[in-house]
Amino acid sequence: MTTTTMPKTDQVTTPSTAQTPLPDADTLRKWLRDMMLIREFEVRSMQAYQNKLAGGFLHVYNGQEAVAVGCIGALRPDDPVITAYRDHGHALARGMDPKVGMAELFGRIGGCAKGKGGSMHFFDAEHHMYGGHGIVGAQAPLGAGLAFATKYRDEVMGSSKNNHVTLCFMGDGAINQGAVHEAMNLAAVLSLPVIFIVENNFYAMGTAIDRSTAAAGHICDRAAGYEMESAVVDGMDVLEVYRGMKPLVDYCRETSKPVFVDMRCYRFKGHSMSDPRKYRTHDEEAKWELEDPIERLAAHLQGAGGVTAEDTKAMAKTVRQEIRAAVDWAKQSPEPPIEELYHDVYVDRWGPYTGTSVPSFMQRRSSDREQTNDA
Amino acid sequence: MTTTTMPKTDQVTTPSTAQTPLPDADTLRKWLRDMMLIREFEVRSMQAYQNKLAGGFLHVYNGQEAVAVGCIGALRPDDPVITAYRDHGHALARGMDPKVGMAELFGRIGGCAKGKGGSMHFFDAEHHMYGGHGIVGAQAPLGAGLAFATKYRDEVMGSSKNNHVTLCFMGDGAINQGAVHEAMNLAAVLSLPVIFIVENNFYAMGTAIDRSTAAAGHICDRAAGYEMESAVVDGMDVLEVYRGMKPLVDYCRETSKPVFVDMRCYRFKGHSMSDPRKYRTHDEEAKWELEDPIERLAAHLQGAGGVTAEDTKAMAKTVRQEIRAAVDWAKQSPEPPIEELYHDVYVDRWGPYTGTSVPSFMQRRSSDREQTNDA
Amino acid sequence: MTREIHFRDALREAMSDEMRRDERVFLIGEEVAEYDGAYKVSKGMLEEFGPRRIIDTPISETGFAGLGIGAAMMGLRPIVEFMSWSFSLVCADQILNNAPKMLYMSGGQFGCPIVFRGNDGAGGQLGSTHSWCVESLYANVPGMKIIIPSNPYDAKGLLTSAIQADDPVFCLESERMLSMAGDVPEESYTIPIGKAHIVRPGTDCTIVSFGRAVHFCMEAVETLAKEGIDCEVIDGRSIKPLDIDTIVASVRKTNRCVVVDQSWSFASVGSEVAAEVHRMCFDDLDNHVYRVHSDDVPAPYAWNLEQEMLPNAHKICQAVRGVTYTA
Amino acid sequence: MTREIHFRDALREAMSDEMRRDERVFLIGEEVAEYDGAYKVSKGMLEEFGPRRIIDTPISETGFAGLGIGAAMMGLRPIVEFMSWSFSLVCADQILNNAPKMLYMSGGQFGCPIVFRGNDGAGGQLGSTHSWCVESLYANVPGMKIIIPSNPYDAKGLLTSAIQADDPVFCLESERMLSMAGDVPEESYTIPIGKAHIVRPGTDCTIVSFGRAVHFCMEAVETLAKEGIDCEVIDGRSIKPLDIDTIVASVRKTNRCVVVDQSWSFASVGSEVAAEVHRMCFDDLDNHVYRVHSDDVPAPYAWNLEQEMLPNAHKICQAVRGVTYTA
Ligand SMILES: Cc1ncc(C[n+]2csc(CCOP(=O)(O)OP(=O)(O)O)c2C)c(N)n1
Ligand SMILES: Cc1ncc(C[n+]2csc(CCOP(=O)(O)OP(=O)(O)O)c2C)c(N)n1
Ligand SMILES: [Mg+2]
Ligand SMILES: [Mg+2]
Repeated sequence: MTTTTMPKTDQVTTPSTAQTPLPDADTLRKWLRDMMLIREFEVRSMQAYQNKLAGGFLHVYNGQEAVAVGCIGALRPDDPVITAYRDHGHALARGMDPKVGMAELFGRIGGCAKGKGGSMHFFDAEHHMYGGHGIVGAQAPLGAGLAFATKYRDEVMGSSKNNHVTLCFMGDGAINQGAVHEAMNLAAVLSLPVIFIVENNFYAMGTAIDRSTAAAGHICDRAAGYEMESAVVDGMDVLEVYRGMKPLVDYCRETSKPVFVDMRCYRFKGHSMSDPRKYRTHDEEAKWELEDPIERLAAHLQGAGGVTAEDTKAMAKTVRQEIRAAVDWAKQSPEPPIEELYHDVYVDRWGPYTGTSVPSFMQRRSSDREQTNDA
Repeated sequence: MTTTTMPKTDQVTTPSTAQTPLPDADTLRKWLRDMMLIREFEVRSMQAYQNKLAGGFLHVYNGQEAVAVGCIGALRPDDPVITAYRDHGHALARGMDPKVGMAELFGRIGGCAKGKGGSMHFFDAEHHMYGGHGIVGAQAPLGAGLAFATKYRDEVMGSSKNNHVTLCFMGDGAINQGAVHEAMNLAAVLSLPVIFIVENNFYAMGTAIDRSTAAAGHICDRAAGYEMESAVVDGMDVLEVYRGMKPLVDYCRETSKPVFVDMRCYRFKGHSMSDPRKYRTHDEEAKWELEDPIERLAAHLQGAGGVTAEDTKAMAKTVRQEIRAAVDWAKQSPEPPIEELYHDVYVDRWGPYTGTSVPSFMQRRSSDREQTNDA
Repeated sequence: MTREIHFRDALREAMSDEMRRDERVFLIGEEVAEYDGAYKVSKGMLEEFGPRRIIDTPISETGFAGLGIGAAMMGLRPIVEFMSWSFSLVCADQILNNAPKMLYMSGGQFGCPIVFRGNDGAGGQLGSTHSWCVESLYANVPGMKIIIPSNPYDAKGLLTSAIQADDPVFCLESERMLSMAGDVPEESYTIPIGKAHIVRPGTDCTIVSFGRAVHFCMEAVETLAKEGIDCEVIDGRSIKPLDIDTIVASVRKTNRCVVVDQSWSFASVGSEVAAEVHRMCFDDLDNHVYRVHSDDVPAPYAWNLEQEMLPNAHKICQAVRGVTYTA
Repeated sequence: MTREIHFRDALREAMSDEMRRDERVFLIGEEVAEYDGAYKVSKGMLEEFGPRRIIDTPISETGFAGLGIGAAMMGLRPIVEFMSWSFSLVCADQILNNAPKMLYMSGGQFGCPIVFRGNDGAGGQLGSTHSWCVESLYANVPGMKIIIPSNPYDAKGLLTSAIQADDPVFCLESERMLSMAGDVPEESYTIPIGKAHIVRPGTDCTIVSFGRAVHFCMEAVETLAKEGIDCEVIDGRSIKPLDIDTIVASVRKTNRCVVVDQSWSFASVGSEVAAEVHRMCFDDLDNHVYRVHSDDVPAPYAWNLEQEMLPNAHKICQAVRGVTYTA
């Protein structure tokens, strides 16, 4: 199966990799911590799910941490990010407090969407995280719209030239949805500063990419149909992700042109919690586990960054504590009061609808934020 | 504007043009007659529309006759054809009686859909004409389905190896609809014998292709994203169309693989009857009118085919008579009786629904055809 | 200052006024810019506002509807024109799953102040793919509002409110009415969304209708008046919120109700009105609510069949005679 | 021979029986083949029928729904599985514009004998994009039929009828019921589409419901029986055609009616039932029809909110007490 092999180096077309300097050691350490945090968050999410603390569908990010961390690491803090339902990693990498993420999974009022969104719908306005979207491919036009809006504010509303870059993530399964193609063509025609990142983990649920996708080995050819720049990037190595993405982000920011990225990676766990993974072999999984992005960065830092194995262990411990604290916090967060049912349906109050309010975690942070509702 | 130029010869990538022999002189004469018939049909349609004999939207085919005639000329008579709303040419080329086409435009019971479909929805089961579809791009998945069905009948239902080829026509505007991309990917993945033919007349209503479409000059690149064979063909010359299409049809029939064709052509009239054509110059129109496909074939035949100018004139006259007769016939066809409102909603009879019946023109032709309804 | 203008001009004035007032407003859709709009609703707007705010698109409804929603999440106020609401089926997921639910799914963080607008209902003989009345299809979904103006004055006022609204609004226009003339103030004004309008007071029967069908009702009441039946005609103006209070108050007075809804009958706006009137006026009604709809068939092309299918004054008269026991 | 099997097995038996009987029948959808179905409805079918008749697809609902329709135009009899009807919004145009109207637009030439099926309604905490009840959204459209089985026996019989039908049929299943066990004959049988089933006879109040909500009704009538209220429960089985005759006959007997519809209330199947019952039983009703629906909000994720939103036995009891003036 062609789908299980890592991209060959000559396939990795990341422009000017050599020229991109890596960030300083502190940043790299932060990335390691972020990846560990995401992993730990997912491990505890799965536990919580099994303990029936969380419900619905749970899609974890184990194995793909380098993608969210490396891509978002190449951004400015106020660049918009949007993704599909496998969204915990992006939210955390974007800066979401794991407490409110966990509380969301538990369906509690302290959650990032007050418990109304759930695992598939992580939103965080303050951190420019535009969701968490459950319908495959449906976020692609939204991503084009975010990019449109940043450009519009620059050009029409006379804001200073912010030149924001929007990252729009999706799975490999999404590229066969019409919505994605319409978004890509629109982004090209309207020259929108958006990067479509396909987290190509070679499977959409139980379907290996070559069973569902023409030209599966080189999906960048689809971008060529829109005269769009593209690159294949090794998503299992956060340094490669950063070195691959940084020039693309810069290019996108400068030219306001869209980019497409075939980001090769692997999900270590099943599609969701009910998936027995019969469609792939243990050998394949074992081979990919050798590429664990966390271990790769840890090894790199131990080699070059002056980080000892003890440092790494200590970091892992802090992260475990932080996530344990998040779980405890989330457990103590109350269920949303029943009134929440009729909150946030409309901004306007009418009939049974009680207007809107910002989620409590954002109220805490910026208590001066304008509220349209006093609930 | 790049959109107004004819494809340069080196762009025309039709495979093995030289090797494809042209059909015999009788066939070529028939093509000339068919193209004349289509043109005359359209001229009288426009008149009828202006005289309020026809209503709704009317999209005429003037200028593109070589496409339908040449493409369908490369088919077997029982290969399925499906297209968009600019469908008169395909229906006539497929063998529809102009009488029933005209009656359809007039909304009469004698029409090819009993007057219930109208100009955009020409259907003719007997001639394997699967419509006439009004929603841009929506016929592309249907086309894939027709191809699927022909293959399924061959492979599963043990019919002899018919190896049908389905032609699925669409406008250049359609390639930005998600439906088309989903259909192309599916056709590639399931290996379906369908040829997607983009009648690239450079405009979708008032929008020149390069204003709406990335990679407008080389839309075959989109097919490359599905590892699909493709070709650019000069759609203003029926001989070129045939020579371009015949090897593709043969390839598709043999390999059961889909093909994509960028068929360059021009619509001589406005998008529909209400279009003032302000988006293009008279010069441009005049230049393209020099490429009139009917005149080109007539000239060819007068040069090589032993057809005199008188022959052509006589043919034009016969065609005019035939279409005039069609108009008269259509005028005399009655309006559909009010009971038709509740016919053909369901095959099953229930509530107000009165089952179905084949249109009268098909009853006449094959009176032994099974009827599910005696109305 | 009031003058007579066409329905399409009224729509344009609402959009242009709001675009002048609020930089966040822009218009996007097929042929809205260089072509001046497929139905000339946006005529001249490209010239005034330029190509950054009046934006032509490919034929990609999912793409540009979604683009609008994304832009609205970031605080812009897009107006998305569908050449016809019939074409909105290809982007149903964007307009029903994303626009009306974003606020809820994000726990109040990302609103969606967007207007989708375009032709709704039968044009002239457009056949079954092009004649959708989407009100009964879409009104089931919470999270958005639906307005359906029946005249130029309402068109300007309602659309202005829609553009100013913080929630998604679907504005259903009728191609058949775009050239209808009516008195419209030059200055900007709003008509509240969710308030019905009593077009004609009467005592014998309440007729509730929406959009273009209001005119069929007005035609019918002329005839009925001659027969001594004095009808009250209510133009709903909005479908969601439905102004049930105004309807109920009227029915409590007239004790009879006919609802005229241009869409198919099953699970429709008409069934909703009927169900709610029965619920709230159970002891007031002299007869059950009568409903006039399009026939439950795909829209035919043939002129005579299409006319027969659509609601008209004749059918309304019969319903009123039925409900008032004067048939 | 009857034995107890699960709802999902009943669905599979219907499909497999028909595939054995009729070569024209095939199954297409996401994960239906190698994965044995996302919810194991098609488990083992790939093995029996092979990859030409059990076909995995890309995540391209517009593509494969349209492919099915094209194949049906040519006389095949596709079964198209949507992993969830929630995902059918991305292909609304294919299933509403093409499938139900092809026969009409072609003047009777091209029918569309196709079945679309999949999970409908709330699963467990799937949030607002994944919890659609499409019945009230789609039932407005003429040209297709809609079935909504509430138990394994009905699932097999109704789906068999659907596959044999010459018209397009939407089959709405519930993920919450797939593991429900029930008595089902081994041999093939059909249940007519458009005929309701009186699940429990009673004298005091008619409760009309569909699909999963029928079980909430049965729970409620236990409680109500203890209070001395004897309810008749009607399982509609089909939504379109709606068996209004059976409903009306019952209401003429009980003089009270509650309709329990899991979808949102506005312009819903519930409003249709209410409107029609009022129309046909105006002189029989002791009270207006009461309706129980999901609350008119996007489906929340949180368990407590979702429970509160959905119809349940408690709400049904209250409605019945209300309609029988025993509240
Ligand atoms: C339109 C639509 N169809 C089907 C689904 C069900 N579904 C959810 S995730 C998924 C697989 C997606 O795979 P991929 O895009 O590769 O993302 P990954 O899970 O690998 O991150 C499917 C089929 C959906 N959510 N939306
Ligand atoms: C989904 C959809 N959106 C919009 C329309 C309105 N419309 C009809 S034809 C057309 C232009 C199509 O142009 P093209 O595909 O190039 O075909 P041509 O008219 O040139 O033959 C448009 C926008 C439609 N019918 N369907
Ligand atoms: Mg994947
Ligand atoms: Mg064109």
